[in-house]
Amino acid sequence: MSNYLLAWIVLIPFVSSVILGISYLYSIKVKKISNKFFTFLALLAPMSSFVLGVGFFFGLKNGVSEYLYEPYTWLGVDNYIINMGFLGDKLSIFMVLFITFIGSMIHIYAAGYMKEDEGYGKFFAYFNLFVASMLLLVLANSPLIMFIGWEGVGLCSYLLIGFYFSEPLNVVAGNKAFIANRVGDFGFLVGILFLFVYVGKLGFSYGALEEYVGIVPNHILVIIGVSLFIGAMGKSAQIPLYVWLPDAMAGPTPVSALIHAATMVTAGVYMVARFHFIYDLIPSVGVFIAYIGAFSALYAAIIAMRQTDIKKILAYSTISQLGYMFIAVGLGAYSSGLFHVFTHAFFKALLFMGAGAIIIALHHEQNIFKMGGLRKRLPLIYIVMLVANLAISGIPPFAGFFSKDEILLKAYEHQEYLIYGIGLFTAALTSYYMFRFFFVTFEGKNYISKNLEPISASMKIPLVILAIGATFSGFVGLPEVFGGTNMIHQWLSNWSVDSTHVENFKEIVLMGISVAAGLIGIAVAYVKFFKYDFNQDIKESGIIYNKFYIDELIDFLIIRRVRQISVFVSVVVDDGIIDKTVMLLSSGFINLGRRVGRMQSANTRAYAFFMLIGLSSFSLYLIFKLG
Amino acid sequence: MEVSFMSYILLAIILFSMGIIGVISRKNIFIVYMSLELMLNSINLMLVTLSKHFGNMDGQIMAMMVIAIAAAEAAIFLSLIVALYKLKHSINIDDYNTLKQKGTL
Amino acid sequence: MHIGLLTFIIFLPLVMAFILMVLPISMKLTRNIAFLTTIVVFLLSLSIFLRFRLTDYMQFREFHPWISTYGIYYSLGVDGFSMIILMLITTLIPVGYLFLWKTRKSKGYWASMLLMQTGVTGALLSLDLILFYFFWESMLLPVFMIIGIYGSGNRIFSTLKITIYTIMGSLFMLVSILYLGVQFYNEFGVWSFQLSDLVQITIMSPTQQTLLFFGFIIAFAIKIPLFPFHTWLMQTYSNSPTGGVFILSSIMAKLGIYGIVRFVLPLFPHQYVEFAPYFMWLGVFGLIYFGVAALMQQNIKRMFAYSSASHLSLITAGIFSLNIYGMTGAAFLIAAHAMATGGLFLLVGTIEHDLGIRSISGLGGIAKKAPLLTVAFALMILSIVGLPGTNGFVSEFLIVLGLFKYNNFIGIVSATTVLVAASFMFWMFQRAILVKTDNNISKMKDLDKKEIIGIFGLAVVIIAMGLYPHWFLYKIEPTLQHYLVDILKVGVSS
Amino acid sequence: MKYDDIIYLLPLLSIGVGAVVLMLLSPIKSFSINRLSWVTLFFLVFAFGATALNFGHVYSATPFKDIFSSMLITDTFSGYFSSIIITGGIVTVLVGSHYFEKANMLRGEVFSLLLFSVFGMMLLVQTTELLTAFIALEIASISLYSLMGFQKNNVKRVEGAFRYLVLGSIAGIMLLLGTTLMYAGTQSTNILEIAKYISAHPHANTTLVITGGTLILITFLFKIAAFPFQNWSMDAYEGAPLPITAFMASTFKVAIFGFILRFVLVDFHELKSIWNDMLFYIAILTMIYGSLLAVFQTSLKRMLSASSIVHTGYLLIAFVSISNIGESAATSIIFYLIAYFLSSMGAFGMLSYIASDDHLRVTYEDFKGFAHIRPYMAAMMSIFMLSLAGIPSTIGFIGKFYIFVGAIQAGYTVLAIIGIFATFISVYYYFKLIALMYFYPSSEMTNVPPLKGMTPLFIGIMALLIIWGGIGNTLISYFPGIDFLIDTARFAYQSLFM
Repeated sequence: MSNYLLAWIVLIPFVSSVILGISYLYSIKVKKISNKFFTFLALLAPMSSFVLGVGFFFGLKNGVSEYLYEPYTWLGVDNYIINMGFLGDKLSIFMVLFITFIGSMIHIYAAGYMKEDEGYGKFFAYFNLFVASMLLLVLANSPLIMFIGWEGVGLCSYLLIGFYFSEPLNVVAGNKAFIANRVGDFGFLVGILFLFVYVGKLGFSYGALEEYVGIVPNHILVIIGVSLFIGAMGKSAQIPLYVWLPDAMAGPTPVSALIHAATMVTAGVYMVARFHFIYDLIPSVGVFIAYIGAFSALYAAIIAMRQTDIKKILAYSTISQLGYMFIAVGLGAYSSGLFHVFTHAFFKALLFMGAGAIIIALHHEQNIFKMGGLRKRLPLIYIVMLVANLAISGIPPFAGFFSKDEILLKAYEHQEYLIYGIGLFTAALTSYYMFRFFFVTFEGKNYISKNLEPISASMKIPLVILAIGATFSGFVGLPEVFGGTNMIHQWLSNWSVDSTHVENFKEIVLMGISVAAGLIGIAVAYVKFFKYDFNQDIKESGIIYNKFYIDELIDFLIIRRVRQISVFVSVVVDDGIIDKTVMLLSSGFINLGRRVGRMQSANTRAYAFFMLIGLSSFSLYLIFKLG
Repeated sequence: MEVSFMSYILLAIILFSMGIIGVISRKNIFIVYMSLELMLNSINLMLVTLSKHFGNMDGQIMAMMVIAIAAAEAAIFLSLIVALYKLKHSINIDDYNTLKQKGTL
Repeated sequence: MHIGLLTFIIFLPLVMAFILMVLPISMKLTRNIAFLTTIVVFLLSLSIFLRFRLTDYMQFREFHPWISTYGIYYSLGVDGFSMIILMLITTLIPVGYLFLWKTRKSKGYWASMLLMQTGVTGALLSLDLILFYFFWESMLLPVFMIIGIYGSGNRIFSTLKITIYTIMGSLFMLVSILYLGVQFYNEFGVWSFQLSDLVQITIMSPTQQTLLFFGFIIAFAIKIPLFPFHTWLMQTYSNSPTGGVFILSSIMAKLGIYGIVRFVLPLFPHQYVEFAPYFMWLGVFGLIYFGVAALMQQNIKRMFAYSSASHLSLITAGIFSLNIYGMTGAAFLIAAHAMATGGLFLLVGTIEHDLGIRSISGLGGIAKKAPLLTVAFALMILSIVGLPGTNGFVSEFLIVLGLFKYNNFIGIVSATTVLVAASFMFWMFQRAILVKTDNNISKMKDLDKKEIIGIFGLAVVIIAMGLYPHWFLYKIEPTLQHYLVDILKVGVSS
Repeated sequence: MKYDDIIYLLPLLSIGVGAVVLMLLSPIKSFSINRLSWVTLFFLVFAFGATALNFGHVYSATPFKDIFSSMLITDTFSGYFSSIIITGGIVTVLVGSHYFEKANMLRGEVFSLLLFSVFGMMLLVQTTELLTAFIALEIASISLYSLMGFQKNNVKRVEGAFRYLVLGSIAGIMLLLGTTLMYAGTQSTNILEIAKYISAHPHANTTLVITGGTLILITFLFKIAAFPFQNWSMDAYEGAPLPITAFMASTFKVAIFGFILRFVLVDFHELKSIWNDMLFYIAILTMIYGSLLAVFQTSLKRMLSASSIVHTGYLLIAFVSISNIGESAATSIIFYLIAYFLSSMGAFGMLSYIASDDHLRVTYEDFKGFAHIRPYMAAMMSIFMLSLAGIPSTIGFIGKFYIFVGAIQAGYTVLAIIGIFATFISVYYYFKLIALMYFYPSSEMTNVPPLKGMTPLFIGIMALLIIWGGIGNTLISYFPGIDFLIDTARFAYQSLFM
């Protein structure tokens, strides 16, 4: 594979999105264009990128260390040169592969999901723009270029969340997402700038940074690490910047599947892995990250237990799963984290798409307690959702088991027993709330009489494919215990630190414990909800249900205050003080003039007297002058 | 008896001051006018004295010219006074305040 | 005696304006000819851009005696810094015309626009301080006319306010200029107001220099405007017609910055370096202050007024950051912000043209009626909030980097620029454009062909400058390096 | 050489003769107003031509030495000022004939009186002898008094004239007293001889001369309406009919300056620093007082009168700096005078032309939307306003430029700054008019005079001159530019010392 094709991986979706956008505007302004055209363009892009990605994959497999393509100097001031560059190493190609794969799946799914929507073309324009930005994010070879993609995905999520912009709520959610991301980006930018100031002049590609990062003083390095992680918090919805993700469910379901499950939210994890050469030098920050991850996982899981909106449940589960990934990368087990990213992409996309199918089938009903008994009526969905649930609950042999268990193992190996405990507990919670949702939806008694919307084939196919993926993708990282060779670790050998490895027996015990945790959760859910009938409806209140009132708190503490300050500044300070002063000066002068005007009294004698005063002052002056 | 040069000058100065004070203090326009004439004539006196002092006729000639000018001024002055009286029916100089500045505080 | 290209660029609009005013022709014809004139000027300046050599000294010099008794010369020239602004002006004005096309104004409007162009370009290109002052003042009159005649609201008051306010500033500058000239005379025995001569004055005490420095700064600070001198801005922007506010925001304000770099920097390098920190802080303060103030504005133009004030403060911080990054970023942000703000004001102008003047709460749901306008609007906003991939990001990044270079803390504070603009711009976008309300916007029309050409041409440039900034930057760098190394004597690569 | 002497005296003579002729012609009924105005114009133009004969080179001569015993001197300086004064006369006649016709107060005498005052002023700038100066001043003033009070039935006119007369004659008496003291001190009233005397004696023994000079200076300050002596001007200017106001405000001021410059430069060039401190404060006070007065006026006429006080202040700045930088300061005064003359003459003239038909348009408010009815007149008016405000591209700016540069050069930066401040204030009251003319929809206005005839043409020419004086440049095909104006002023100055 020749290097310049790297650029095309990004360019193809970008170009297609531009074409889509223009032709969409054309179709609404001038004459209608059929959806087939849009579908063709839209699906072409991620698939062809995927093909290219595969090509590079094999290239790397056959021993090419890395691909690098730098078409032009993006910005060159003084001795700070930044090239527009694309780096295809094992990590980025790994990301490219699953982004484009999952992306294509979701494209196919969306083609069915959105087919009635009049914004069809626009949707895919945004979608491909998103894919392009995401690919740029992972393929960039310097933080600044990465930042272009970084903000690009933020923008796309804004656009897609606010896709139905006529309703205020969606747009507000979009704004919330964008601003929260911006807060993160602020941190990210600060981090980049610090790096730039300290090592920028020696080159600003990852390679150069990795080479010279040593010259950065340690305390600065800590600042950099933390600020970069703040960026990750924003993108990957960790405490405290997670607030946007649940609201982001306002967007169409494929959006949630693509952005808020499979790809964008994992950007933070990728970023930390990408900057591993920094975090390796500052393990303390790593531990901090791990703790943030752990608490996010726990916190989100707790909230998810009481949610009734199907997509909200999934959203919180996403946050929780991302927490796991950050535990891993925080502890330096980047490959494990990325492994979880990989598996999670499958089952979470699957979950969302299944949920989407249910929502479509039930005429946009999202409250799980208004569903029930869907097992018989949507068998396919039932099966795939079962797979997905088992996967996320970490039941072997499904994908989630291997990755999650490996993360817990790493936590244990690092003697971070608290994190391990939290992880374990969260695992139990996870399986509980997932199966709560599962049982209620599929086994629940409140039979919905109204006939169901049929689900098109283009939605079913990707479901099946992903279900298979969710089942078997875990075996890619089969632990040595089971005689497997952990391919992920081999592939990402630069990003996998081999810490003190526990002996096999202990490892198996730990596995057993985590599986048990999962099973306990399922059992509880089974007891509570399997035979659940709904004479009394679920109580929708309580601190957990209201997400610990965090949104209200933010609104009260920050947003309102800022608005008050704004009014104060513009009304009191500007108009009240500054402008008033200016005006007073002028009017004061005019009034002074009016007073002085009295002297023009048209009284001849007064004038004469005035002259006399002048005369005498002159003579006095002369007397002094001449002595 | 011989009156000294300075005393003429002093007289002239006194007359001049009277003139000025008259212009400022008196309300009757005729008296104002007379005070002006008084000032002029005090200067004439001064000039004549000077010409006597220097022993040439320049001062006298100047005085002549001044008187001529004064006559011209007198003409215009009186005509204006007449016009003003017709309009204002007053010879109090303070009554002529049509042109007072408006809009003052 | 040869008359150079710059003279044509400056005076062609003036001549055309007089011809058009005198000839008894219709408004439409006047408009079309005026538009052609701007196109011609654009082509002329484009030829300059292409023939511009990559050096730091003045090019395309023109030099003729004007008032030889006092050594005042008609001397023009362009260097990297003024060239990018020249390109900016000559590119933006035709775009503006495309948008003002449908406004049913009288001939005088178009004539004033041409006059204004003459004033602006003249001020931009003149290297003699008196000549500069000459254009600097005379570019005010057309704006005075445009706002006063075609403005809205309490236009007369705000017109007088801006005029007197800015003239006050420029009179301070005049005193300083005259004082410099006299000092030069005292030292060298000949009169001259040439910039290149006045920089050689050595006999002035630091106190004098500081006073003169502020004499200049006040004039430019009012024009920009910097923090305490900004109150004219809001009223003027909200009352002035599209053309006027377009010119004011995207061109004249930038000339304030330009003036600082062109004149204050070489004339008072010591003071420039000495006071740079204060101005950096002032700029960053203004960035946040105006940004916060913009948040709750009800009138879109007023909000944009605050927003551009906020950005201009950032630019000011950039040019005072005493390193190449900040200055390059400032130069780049001048262009970027001019395009974005100009575009926004033009778009708002079309909305006003269709719906009349409304507050933000009176709009809404425009996106459905006018998707093209919405897309253009969004693009401009993205450039304003400095989204990577637009020119806004590159420039803001460079400025913040420059401030970082100076001091980490101020750098961090200034990095909030990524938050400030976004916080109110998107909110406004949501309320005014996207969300459907029950306001009657039936009269709203989408962009017509001319406007599409204009605004999307602008958009393409914005994106191009975002994706390949280097191509636009490398021509100005030598000049700025020259300012820093040769004039300010501050180390660059450190 | 008699022939040259006649040439030199020709302007003065022609004006004098013209005045007498017109006085004789005016009673004749068959001579219509129009014809009289043409005759007047003829004499004025003739005089102008006669003055123009000697343009372009520096000369200085005392014609008929034996007759006038060098009381009269004609040099470039006097030529310069005489041409300005004559131009003022021409504009006044042009504007006035139109104005008086409407105001039905036009008699032949008006022209005669006008010529007499022009004669007086020309004599004033040509004399080198103090008593002659006094007589010339009185000739000019008295004919002005009578012009002002010509409408006997209009109280404003008569009252204005009266007040001006009373105060003016006091001033005249000051001049006379000063002359007397000088005579007492030096036994002569001829400037040149007094100058000789001063340079011959130390300061201590010249107390009388200095006192006399001070008194003369006070007269001058009175006539140009400088601070403690300014009160009359508002009333006189408002009282007088507009053309006469224009004539007084611009032309008379020029003449006075012509005289006092000669007096100070030639006679007191060694002593003039004595008054500097006093004049310094007077200049400041004059500018500030004028600004304060002008800023709140509602009547345009009063505003212009007040602003003329401010312009006096500017001139005084240069007058102060004379003692440190003689030539350039004097030149700047001479230049500024013509700048101010053009601007204010144009403004007043235009005002009177507009206001002549119905005396409705006197305040700012009355000019709302004027531009939409008479665009070209509004444009001219704006040009005059801009020039008065000293906005670049008008001659007013160049004039201010010289004055302020001179002040700074002479070390009076404070004066320059205060002058700038006054300029800044003036922008307000000048631009207000422009704003009102342009920014309001056209209100219906009763019979605004059309834009045709000699008068607007001439005013238009003045407007063009103002622009040309502001940007005039040898670039434009070597057409004489600003440099030309400055050089003329400098020649005028140099001719004083020949």
